[in-house]
Amino acid sequence: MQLALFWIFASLTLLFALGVVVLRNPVSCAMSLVMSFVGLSALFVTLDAFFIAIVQILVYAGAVMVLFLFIIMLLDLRVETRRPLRLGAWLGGGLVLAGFLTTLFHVTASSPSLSVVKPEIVPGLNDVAQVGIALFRYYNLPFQIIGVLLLVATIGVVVLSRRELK
Amino acid sequence: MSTLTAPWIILSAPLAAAVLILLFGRFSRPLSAGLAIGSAAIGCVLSWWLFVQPDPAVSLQFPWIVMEDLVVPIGVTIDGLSKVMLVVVTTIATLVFTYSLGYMRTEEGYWRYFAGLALFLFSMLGIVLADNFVMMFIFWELVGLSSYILIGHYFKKDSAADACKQAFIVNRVGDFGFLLGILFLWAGTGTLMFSELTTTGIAEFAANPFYLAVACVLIFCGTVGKSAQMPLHVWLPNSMEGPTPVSSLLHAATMVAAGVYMLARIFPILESAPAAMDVIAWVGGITCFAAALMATQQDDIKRILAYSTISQLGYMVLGIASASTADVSMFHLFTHAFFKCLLFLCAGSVIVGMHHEQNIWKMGALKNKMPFTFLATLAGGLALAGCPFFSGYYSKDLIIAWAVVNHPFLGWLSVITAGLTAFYTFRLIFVVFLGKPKSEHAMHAHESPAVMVIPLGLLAVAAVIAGYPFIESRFFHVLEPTHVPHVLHPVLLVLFAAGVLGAYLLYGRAEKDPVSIPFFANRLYIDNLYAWMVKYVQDGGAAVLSWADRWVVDLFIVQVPSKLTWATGFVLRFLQIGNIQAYTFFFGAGVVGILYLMIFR
Amino acid sequence: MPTLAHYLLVSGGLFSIGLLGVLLRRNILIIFMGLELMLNAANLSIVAFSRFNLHGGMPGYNEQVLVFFVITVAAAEVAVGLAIIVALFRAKQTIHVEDLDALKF
Amino acid sequence: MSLISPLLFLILVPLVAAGFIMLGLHARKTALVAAIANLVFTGVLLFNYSIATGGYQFESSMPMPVIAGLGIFFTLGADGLSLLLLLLTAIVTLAAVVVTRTPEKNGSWFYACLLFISAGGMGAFASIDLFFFYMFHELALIPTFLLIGIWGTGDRQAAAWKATIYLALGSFILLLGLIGLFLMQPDGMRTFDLRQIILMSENGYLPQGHWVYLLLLLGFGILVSLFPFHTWAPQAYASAPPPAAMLHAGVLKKFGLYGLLRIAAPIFPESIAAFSNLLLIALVGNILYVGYVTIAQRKLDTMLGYSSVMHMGYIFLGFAAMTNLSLTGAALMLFAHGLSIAALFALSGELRERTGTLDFAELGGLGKQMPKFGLLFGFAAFAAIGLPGFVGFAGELLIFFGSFVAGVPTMMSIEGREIFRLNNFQIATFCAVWGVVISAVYMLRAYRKIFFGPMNDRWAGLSDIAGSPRFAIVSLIVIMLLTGFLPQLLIKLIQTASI
Amino acid sequence: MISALALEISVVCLGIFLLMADSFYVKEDKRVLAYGGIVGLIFVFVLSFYIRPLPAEYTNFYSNDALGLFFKRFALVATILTLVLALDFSPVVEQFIPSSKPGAGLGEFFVLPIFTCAGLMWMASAADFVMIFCALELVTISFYIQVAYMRRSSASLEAGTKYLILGALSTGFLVYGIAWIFGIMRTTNLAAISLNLGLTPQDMLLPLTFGLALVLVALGFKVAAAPFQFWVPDVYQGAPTPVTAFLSVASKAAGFVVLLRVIEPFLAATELQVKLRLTLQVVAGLTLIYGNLAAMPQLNLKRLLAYSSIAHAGYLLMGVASFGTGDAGRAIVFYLAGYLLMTFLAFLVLIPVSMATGGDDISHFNGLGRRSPALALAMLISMLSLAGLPFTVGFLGKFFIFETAMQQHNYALVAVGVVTVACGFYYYLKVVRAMYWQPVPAEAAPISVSPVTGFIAFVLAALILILGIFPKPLLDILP
Repeated sequence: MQLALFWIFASLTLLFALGVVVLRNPVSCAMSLVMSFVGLSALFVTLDAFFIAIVQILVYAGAVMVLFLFIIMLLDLRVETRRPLRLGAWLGGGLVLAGFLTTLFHVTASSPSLSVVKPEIVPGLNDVAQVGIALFRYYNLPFQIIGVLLLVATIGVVVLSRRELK
Repeated sequence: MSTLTAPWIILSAPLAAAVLILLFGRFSRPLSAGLAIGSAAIGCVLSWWLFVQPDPAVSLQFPWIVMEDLVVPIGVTIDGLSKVMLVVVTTIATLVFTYSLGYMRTEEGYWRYFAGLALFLFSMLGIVLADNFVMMFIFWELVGLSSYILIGHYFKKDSAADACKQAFIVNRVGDFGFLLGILFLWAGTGTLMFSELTTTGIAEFAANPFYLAVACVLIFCGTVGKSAQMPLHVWLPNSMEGPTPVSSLLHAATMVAAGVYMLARIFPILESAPAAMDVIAWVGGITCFAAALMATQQDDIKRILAYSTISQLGYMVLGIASASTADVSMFHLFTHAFFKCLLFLCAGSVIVGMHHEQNIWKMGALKNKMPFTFLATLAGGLALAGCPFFSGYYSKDLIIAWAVVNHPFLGWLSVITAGLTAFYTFRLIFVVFLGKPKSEHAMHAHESPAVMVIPLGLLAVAAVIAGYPFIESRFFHVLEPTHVPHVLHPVLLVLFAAGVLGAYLLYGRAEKDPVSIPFFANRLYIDNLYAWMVKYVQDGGAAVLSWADRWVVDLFIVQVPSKLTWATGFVLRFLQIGNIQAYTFFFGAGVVGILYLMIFR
Repeated sequence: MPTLAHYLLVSGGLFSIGLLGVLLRRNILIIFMGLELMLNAANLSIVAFSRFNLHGGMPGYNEQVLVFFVITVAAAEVAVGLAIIVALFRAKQTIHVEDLDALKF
Repeated sequence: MSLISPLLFLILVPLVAAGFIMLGLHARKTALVAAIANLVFTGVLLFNYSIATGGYQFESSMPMPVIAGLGIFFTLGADGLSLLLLLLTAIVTLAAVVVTRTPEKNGSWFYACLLFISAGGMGAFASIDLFFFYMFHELALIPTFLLIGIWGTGDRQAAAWKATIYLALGSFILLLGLIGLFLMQPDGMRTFDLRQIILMSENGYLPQGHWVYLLLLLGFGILVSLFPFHTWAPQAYASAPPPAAMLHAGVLKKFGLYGLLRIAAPIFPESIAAFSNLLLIALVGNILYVGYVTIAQRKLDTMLGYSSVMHMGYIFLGFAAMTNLSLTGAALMLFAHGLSIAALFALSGELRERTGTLDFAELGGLGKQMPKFGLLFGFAAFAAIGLPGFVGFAGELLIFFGSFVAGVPTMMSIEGREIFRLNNFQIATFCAVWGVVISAVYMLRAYRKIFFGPMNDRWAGLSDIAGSPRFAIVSLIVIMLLTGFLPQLLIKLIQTASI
Repeated sequence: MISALALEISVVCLGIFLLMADSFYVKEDKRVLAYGGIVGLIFVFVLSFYIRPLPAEYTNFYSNDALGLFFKRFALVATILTLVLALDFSPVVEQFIPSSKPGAGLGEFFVLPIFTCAGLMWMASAADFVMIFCALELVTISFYIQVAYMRRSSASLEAGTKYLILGALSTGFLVYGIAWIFGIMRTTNLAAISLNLGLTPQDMLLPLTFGLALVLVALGFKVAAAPFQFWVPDVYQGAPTPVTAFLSVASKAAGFVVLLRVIEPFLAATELQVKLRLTLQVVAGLTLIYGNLAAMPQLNLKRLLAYSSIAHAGYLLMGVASFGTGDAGRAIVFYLAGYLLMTFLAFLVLIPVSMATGGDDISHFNGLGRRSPALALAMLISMLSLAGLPFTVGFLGKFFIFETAMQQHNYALVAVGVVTVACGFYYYLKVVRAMYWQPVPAEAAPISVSPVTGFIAFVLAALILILGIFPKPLLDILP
């Protein structure tokens, strides 16, 4: 059951991810990306990371994707005009990918410790609270840095996208 | 004045003169000449004084280089050999210097000339007095320098400029061997002092005669260069481009004899290297014969004498190799110095009288115009040709006798040469002084001034008497060889007569040369061979190497690597294609590469 | 039961697909989507590790905090990135990577 | 051991003078004052140096290390050999400054660059610490680059470019060699102090260091234009303004050989012996190959450039032979060659100034027009080809004698008889002695082509050499003559160094 | 005595304060902000000498060691210098941003480096992968903005886009790599990793290596190591010049600190050590070759400096490849310090010259030696130091690096280094040649610089020379 669900969600995620790469229309790509992220958050659920799953949906499907779509509309992007298929790029990309995946398989296959099933966890954990505690207690300092980062990003977005600066 | 200090004064006086002339000579012609002549005269007087003194027991030295077993002092040797040589050099120098007063009186470069002469005298005396090989080598090179300066006196003439350069370089070739020989001897014995080399030094080589022979042959190279032996004789005829007194002093009487003197100096060592002696004998014998052949067909009065000088030097070298004592050759050196110097000065007198015409075929009938010169030339010529009762007769026949005994082939060759000598000497005399005037100048020739004639007279006397036994015994201890073939002396006399007669028959009234043997006239083509070698082997080779330096060495060591590096950079730049996707691809390739290195290696 | 390796491979696959998008697509927006995929793939790995490496019976919440940070940073990056893309489009009327080759060699 | 060595002034005087010049002081006067001061000062030091005591004197060291972890101290000191080269530097600097004709553009920089080169030479020869020894030499690199590039003649840019990169590469290899030398010392004792390194070597603390030696040889070799790494030199010297060529060929180039004598000779005797054949081939290349290339030159400047390359071969021979005689001879040659090549470059510069060309084909017969020039050139030329009476002859002689007895005597047997056979050192000596002939050929040829023969009417108005350049060149010649008459003084001086 | 954390906090506060001031008070001359920033940063720099040890709960993330402190100061100095450059460069920026009135938009240009500085300081102290990630991203994102800042310059935008995409790509690898390391080691703390490394099961080493390799890729991107350096020339050329300088010095230096901190624990494990060394050697060699060789044909000085920055990354990586024993750490840090001086000096001269001549090609420097001798002298010193000539700090940097490399028997790298040093002479001297050999253009007038710039340039040049002769003061303060 678990395995079946895993495979369903995994293939959902991967297929839609592939859609992002192969689809021509940017809007389709964006939608496919959203679907992939939904699948991904389902995978998070199978891993008992409910908070992360929710955040994933909210942030990505809710915010980031809207942003993407908004920009696509703003820029009025149509279907990618057909440019000649570049064999070199595909070949090169394929080679890089093949190398990367080979290494990944090699690493995963040669480490038996990775082939473990999920251990049982203490039931009834409130993972939002746990994440919150970790975040605000233990990860206080990085959290502050992220805050500065967001400030900088805000400034940047303003500076870069306002029509006329005052 | 002691016998210790006198040599130093003799040696340093010309140096001082040279320096003073260099510094102040250009202000006054008499000053230049006076300094030079004065220094020579001082040397002459002191040399004669020294000659009659007993040999000093010790000699004064000061260290020039002293390091470990390389001990090179500047010191003097006073023994019979050097004393004779001192006398010869200083006396002739004084006479020639004086003669120069007249000869050079209208020439420019007066102070340069006298500075050169003084420098030469200093260097020559250095060779004579040297008590070790390096010191001798030093002065050996310095005479080369002064010879260069003096031959190049008329440096505006291309021929003189080439001649002086050639003389120096050819001498350096000889010195190449000389220096190596010195190195050999020093490496074998650890000393450079003649006194030690000729006594204890020889013993070191008992076990290794081959080594000694090589060393001696190399040393002999110095003689070959300096004394113009075959095959390095080519510079001497060309050196006639210099003023005639220079030819007389340097290239006839003294400097060229330095090679022989050097051989005499190390005679004991040579004696213990018979193989080397054979080489020396052959070089001397062949030189003496070949040079005489060449002399028969020359047209330039000085060149005839130059070849004659080479030939006579060949005799001396042969004499060193044949006789049981070096005094035999030294004796000939002694007489030759006088009569050859005389002949050159006569030639100079003729040349001055002829307004610097040197071709004998433009002269003729000068005996009436220049009677004194004629007589002097006759005296010198007879001495050279080996006429009995003239000095050359005694010394040359002695060498021939030794050569016939010890090296029969070379000996008889030298006998023939004696005939040739008579022939070419009288060819010169007949063409120049007898017959008819063959040019405008010859008709208006005039006798030279007294300052030139007086030295001629003194030398003429010396040329006649220098070989007489009473003089000889004062200076030398020569031995007659035993078992001399009885026919030798008659044959020599016959050959002398035949030579003179042949010359008279052929040239007594000749208007132009009745004989033409291009092979001799062109000096056996040896000069051409050298010219060819210099042009094609040396210069051609050098040009090839120069080309190679640019296009092979520089190309492969510098240009190719640097251009290759640059080109690699240029090509690498094209990876920087500006396209993001290319960059991401390189990025990805880099990731795969690093993963490969980290995971699979 | 899916093992850790399963999750890791799926994550790796997702990462690779994202990388493929970056390598092959010429639209900068879509390249950016590929980059988002890569970051999320990393998140999947982290979460998987957190679930499989228990700390006293609990999943590693430290890991989940990292995921949280990554999501935040990714969002910020998207914001800035999209702002740059917009500026670019305004300046050059294109968001194709081929058209960005004024700086080269 | 004091805090401040008098040697420091030798380095500082030119530097400070260069600084003042750049700040606007009268360039020529300042440079002259600095050069004279340095010469006088060197003379005083030489006078105060005690030959009897020997070794390093006037030592000084900053009490604190410059770089603590690497045992680098700013240590100055001079023994006889260093003093000889310091003297050379001072003499050639003064001569170079004197013969300088202030260029029209940026004349003051010209003097500043010259003084920088001089300071570099001074610093290198006065340093005991190898690190500073190296650093000071490099001080001259850029001034040379600028001098050739800005004020040179002919294909100056290419020449400057090539020489600078080449020299930079060479010095970098040298630096690696020095680092190697540092690292081969036992951990904890590592230092750049030459005295201590030699001490360690004598006491057997240093392992065999073939690689270090080869790096040093290559690095120094490039700096000294060892065959086949010589091609930078002729071009650079031909293009350089004469004072720059004088300083570089006369002083700076000596740095490499000085370094080999100083560092390699006492520390790597085994390595030198092990690689002697390699070095012998290279140096015979310098003497014979470059010698013949010199013969083929058609212009005085390139000819002098090549000849200076060729003469390095003799010094290398002295070094390779590693006998006391040959090493001393090599040191003597450093001094001699520095003076003679400086005089020749000065003269060639003066000639170019007058005629505008150094092409043999165009020149000729100048001896009549410029007798004094011709005389001085003759002196310099004969000094360069090792005529007795000049100090170069003594140097060559010592090298020949030293190298002839170097190595192991070898014998060969022919038909059962043991016969003497030349070893490689002796063969190299043969070649070197032949080189004496070669150098006579090209030098006399040049002399003949420039000064002898009929004169081209073009040159009728040329003025003879006079004034300060004449004084400078005469002084160089007089020094060569004096030391040539009394080489024993220099030999004693050199013997105080432990080479 | 203040807490170490207060340094970054005060920098952030300074940034916020200036941002506020920009919005509310400073309307006319925005350059006041830059001066304010400089003064504030100098104040923080002074503060950095009065810090006390940290409470224990922070040490998991924040390492208050000498290395960190040194690089905090390094970042502060670099930022101050960047602001000086930015002041000089502000007319150009004004020209290239769409603004309603003069000076608009400059405020952020002066403020953003201050936030970057905070990020750099955090990076310098980062002792935990999470911290590394956060600080690194702060720096990276702020650089995206700064690089693309001149919105009307298509070069700037192009550079920004390239940096954005490749930077995000490297972030992806960083996160993915951290995920693996985190997963295997169960901690992100470097000290803890160092402790636990010995206890890792054998079969987990390979996944760990996998993660480490990916982290190295990301850090390699940051320090411009081949083959992840392709962004460098384009981005450096297109970015506003002060940002280029900032990027090439501060960002690179921070990258190296992080690199050192990351590899240090892993070098302790013998099995990883060999692979890590090999990888670093290969990367260093490639970087050296690419940076130096590709620089040779360059004609644009800014681009040349970009390649040179890659080249210097190569030398630094050579030091990193020799890291572990001996003084490699000191060598790297010394090199970086010298690199800061000489690079900023070069940019300090480049900006006024390119503004006066209208371009930043090497040929724009023709005759500078006669036109503005002082500027030319400063550039000369900078170029010679970059080339590694003695009596400059650049020489000592190279000296130390090669010394350590030889000590570690990295002979192949040393051999490559010899070639590349020679190449370096070639391209740096091209600038010298232009300044001194080439004639002055006809209409050239002397180039004027502001007193501040002149003073700073003088100080930098003097420091290059003084530290090149007597490096002790710098060596003493090295960690």
